[in-house]
Amino acid sequence: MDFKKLLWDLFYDTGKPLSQFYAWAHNLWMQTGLPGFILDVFFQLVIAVVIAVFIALNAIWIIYYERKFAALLQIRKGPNRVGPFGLFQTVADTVKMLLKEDINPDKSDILTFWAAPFIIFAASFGVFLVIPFGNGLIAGDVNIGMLYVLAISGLAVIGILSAGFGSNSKYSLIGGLRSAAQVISYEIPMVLTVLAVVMLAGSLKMSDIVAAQTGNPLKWYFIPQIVGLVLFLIAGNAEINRGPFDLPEAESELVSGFITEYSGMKFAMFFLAEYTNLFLTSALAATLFLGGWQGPFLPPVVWFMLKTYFIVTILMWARWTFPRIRVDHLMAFSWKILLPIALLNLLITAFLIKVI
Amino acid sequence: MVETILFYGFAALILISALLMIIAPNIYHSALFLALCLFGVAGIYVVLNSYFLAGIQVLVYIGAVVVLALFVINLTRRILDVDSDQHNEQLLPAVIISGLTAFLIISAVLKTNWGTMIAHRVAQDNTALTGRLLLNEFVLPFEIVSVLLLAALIGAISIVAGDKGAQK
Amino acid sequence: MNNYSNIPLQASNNGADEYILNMGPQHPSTHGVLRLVLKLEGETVKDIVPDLGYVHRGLEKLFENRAYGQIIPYLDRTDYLSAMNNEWAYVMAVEKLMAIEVPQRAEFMRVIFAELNRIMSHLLWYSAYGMDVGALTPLLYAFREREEIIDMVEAACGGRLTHNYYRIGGFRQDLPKGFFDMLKKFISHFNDKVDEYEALLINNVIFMKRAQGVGVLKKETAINYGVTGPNLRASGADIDLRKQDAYGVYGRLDFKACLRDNGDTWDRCKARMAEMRESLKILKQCMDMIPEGEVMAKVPKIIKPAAGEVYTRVEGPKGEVGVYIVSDGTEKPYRIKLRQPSFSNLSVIKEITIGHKIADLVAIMGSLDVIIPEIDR
Amino acid sequence: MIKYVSEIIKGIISLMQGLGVTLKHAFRKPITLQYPDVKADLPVRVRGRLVMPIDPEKNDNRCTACNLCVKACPNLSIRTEKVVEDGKAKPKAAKYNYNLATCMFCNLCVEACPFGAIIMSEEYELAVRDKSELMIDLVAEKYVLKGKKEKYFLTKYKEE
Repeated sequence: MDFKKLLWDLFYDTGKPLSQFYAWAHNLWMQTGLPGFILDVFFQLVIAVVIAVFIALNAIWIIYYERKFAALLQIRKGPNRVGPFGLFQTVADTVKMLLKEDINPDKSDILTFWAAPFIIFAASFGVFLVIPFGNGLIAGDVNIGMLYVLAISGLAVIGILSAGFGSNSKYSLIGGLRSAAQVISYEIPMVLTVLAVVMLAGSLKMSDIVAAQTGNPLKWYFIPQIVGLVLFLIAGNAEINRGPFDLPEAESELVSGFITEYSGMKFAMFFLAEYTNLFLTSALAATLFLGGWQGPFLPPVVWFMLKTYFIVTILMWARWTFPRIRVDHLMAFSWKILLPIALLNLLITAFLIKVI
Repeated sequence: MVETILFYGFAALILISALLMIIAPNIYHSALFLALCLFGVAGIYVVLNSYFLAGIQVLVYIGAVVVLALFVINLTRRILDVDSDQHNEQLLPAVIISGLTAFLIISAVLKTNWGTMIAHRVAQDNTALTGRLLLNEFVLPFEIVSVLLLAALIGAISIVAGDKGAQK
Repeated sequence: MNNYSNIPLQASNNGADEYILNMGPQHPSTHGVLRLVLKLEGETVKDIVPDLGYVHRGLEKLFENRAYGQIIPYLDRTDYLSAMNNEWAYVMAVEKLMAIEVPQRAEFMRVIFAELNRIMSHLLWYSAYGMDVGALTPLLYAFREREEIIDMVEAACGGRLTHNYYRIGGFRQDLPKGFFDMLKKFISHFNDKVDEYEALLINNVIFMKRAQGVGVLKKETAINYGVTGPNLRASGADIDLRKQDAYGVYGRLDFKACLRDNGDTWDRCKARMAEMRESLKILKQCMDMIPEGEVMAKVPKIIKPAAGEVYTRVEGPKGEVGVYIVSDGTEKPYRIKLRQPSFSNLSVIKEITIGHKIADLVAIMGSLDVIIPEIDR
Repeated sequence: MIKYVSEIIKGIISLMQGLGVTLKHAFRKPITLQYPDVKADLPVRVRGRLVMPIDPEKNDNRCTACNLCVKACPNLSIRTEKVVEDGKAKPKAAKYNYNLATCMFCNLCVEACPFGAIIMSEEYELAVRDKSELMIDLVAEKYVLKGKKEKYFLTKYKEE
């Protein structure tokens, strides 16, 4: 066994050695005579743990990154006290958050109040299943990849509504309702833009969508679908409730919207979910429009991360520049501007596919 | 083996959450349990290798229908007040209707030849097949349903708009 | 079970749509401790009652136990964003009462500091307003320029917010060395910065959509409620005390009152942006025209105005700052009444917010530029 | 239709302008001071807390406990105790109690002092853990001014 070859494979063709390893383990397991699914469950557990660790570390990094980036735009320095360049600032914040008292408001609906952060977190956690991080580095390459993403990420609405309902606070209630309305109405243009890409790729499967774009940057979908990319970024940004679409937690109007009453651990989960969603939206945009993990020279994982963080940066740039949109304009924007453009985009794409 | 375990697991989830949905004193909790129940149904679809259907189930039923229900509950919080009764007063019609429904379902269950049905389980993903069927064989029902939905949509809008006009 | 007993607001019991929301006293966008009790239907404001008095310190009563000279530092603490304008109004009143002639250099210095304060106040309004409408970055940009002004003012008087610089009869000290260099540097680049502010927030399409046609304050309503300052001028009333009263040396300076027509939120913002530019023009002229000489008139050590009463007013950044003094001939005033603009400006809120959304309420509140310690005093 | 499209385009242009402003600032230097490490260079007139510096010529403070500052203070933050030492014409302050808690840094006492005995120092980090520490006896403190403020003090505030 050539060690150098293995290393190369691990970086550039990650799926192959991993499946080889799985086959080897499976063989070994089968010799013991125990049922095979126990091994599968074990592997899935390992994958889940890996994803959970990745989410935590990534969220810590992305929060730090956002603070630094905001500081860059705002001609200040950002966190620079805890650790080198303030790198451990978020870690310290997290520790503080976890040690804080967990407050349940009086007359809150305990079941929904507790369930909400977990539903929201579970929704963003679930989407990670189908994100292709690299060549073959995808937890579950299901056939309905994109549909799965849309379906699971839509579950977060329930969490948001429950948070608004369970808190027994008017601010939370308004925030929750706003958010639900927002997520539902921006899902439509988002689905339509995704549909255009799916039509180009001819598959819902993530790996197929990536493969269809090939390693040639000129064939990536952001060229035929530049309008789609912009629409996806806008709608995606609205889906994850970040500025300028951060109405559900509009600080100056609703204090913090549906997270007003949350503290400590549960607040941390909301926070974690928010930044995970930011990463997810960017990762999806990178996968759908920027060729996913494909790219010359560098390992696929690196390419994927670079593209994702490029999109993350753009979203952050918008967040730290624009004022908040008003709630009725938000709806009007979705239905009157985004939806027609998305439909037009879809129509033109379909037409071009048939003609060319 | 695995399928069997998963099937019974999901079936138990569906039944328990359905039961909880009915007996939960809080209507919001009922809606949440409904979501859980529908999620279990989606799980059953996954066990049957019908991923597309499962995705649509989650997207439409949980992502839209249950959310709509939650939305309505949130907007009319007064039905959650302590003094408002969560139980239906129309006991007799309820018993008759649910009895009839139960009879229908049970008879359907008993009459179905389950042995042959299992053989029909789709071997793999059927997204493309569903699409092709919808736009070829079943294009007429599909279009009729869409027209129906459109009519409902326009009707809803006109009702709301009419209300506003009356207020002015 | 009604916690709003002192507030004449109640949700009607026969509809599930209306409810009462208690905005404040601790709320991010009430700019201090102001409590607004809102009657809402959905997100639409049906009725609104401001509840004042959370930072009431009884300043006017306090003044009755202070010598005339000791009152000045307290005035810094009403509208702390433009302390010099308040000081000026008061100092002018006492000077009028005692018929003190202020040296020319001091008059020009007064204009310079009043205008610097005006820019300072508008800059803080801009940054806080950015926060209100959800843009967080304008804060940092505006504070950069505000910091420059504060540094200038600090060099002159030693205080950053509570200046206590004006004295009855002139100034405590002359300008420090190098003050005009700082001022020149500031004037040279500030206009570009205002362009940046406008590009970043005021002319942004999202903001324009939120601000245009929202919270329209009609000219008549504004006058009836005693609204003054940029809020009034945005409604089209050509009232600028710097023009009308031409107090100090404003009569010798060339500037124009920044009028707008519609009186909506956006116009109020634009009026303030234009006012910053006008203030810059005034500063430029003052820098060229300021003579050398004394900064303090001959004033008796113990200030003892003759019995009588006087009312003076200046155009503060938020509107008319008036001081009414009744003197009984002793060392301490008999009564001082402060007329400060934020109170009247806030009182109009009910007229212009009903029927708008909560988000608009925040935008309108911000555009009125009220400051709570000034309301409560 | 044309209005619809032109509005969208106008909107996009205005958004781009905003993005341009922030992008431009991304390449500007931070304006912040790293406060506890780097401290701002304060102007000489800055009003920190009240101190009674030792005059190097007299090797003592200049206070005569004339109580003019006490009268000038709007908040009654100053209290003095007078003592007349044997063989000296001028009285001296035995105690000069300065209440930092009620002081509002208005500088009126400094202006009232005919001898220039008190001055507002550059200190602005005045937080203490115990309330009692806010009562300061300036005579007992033996304060020595340094730097810019010293010159300012010795020339009786005729700076520069």
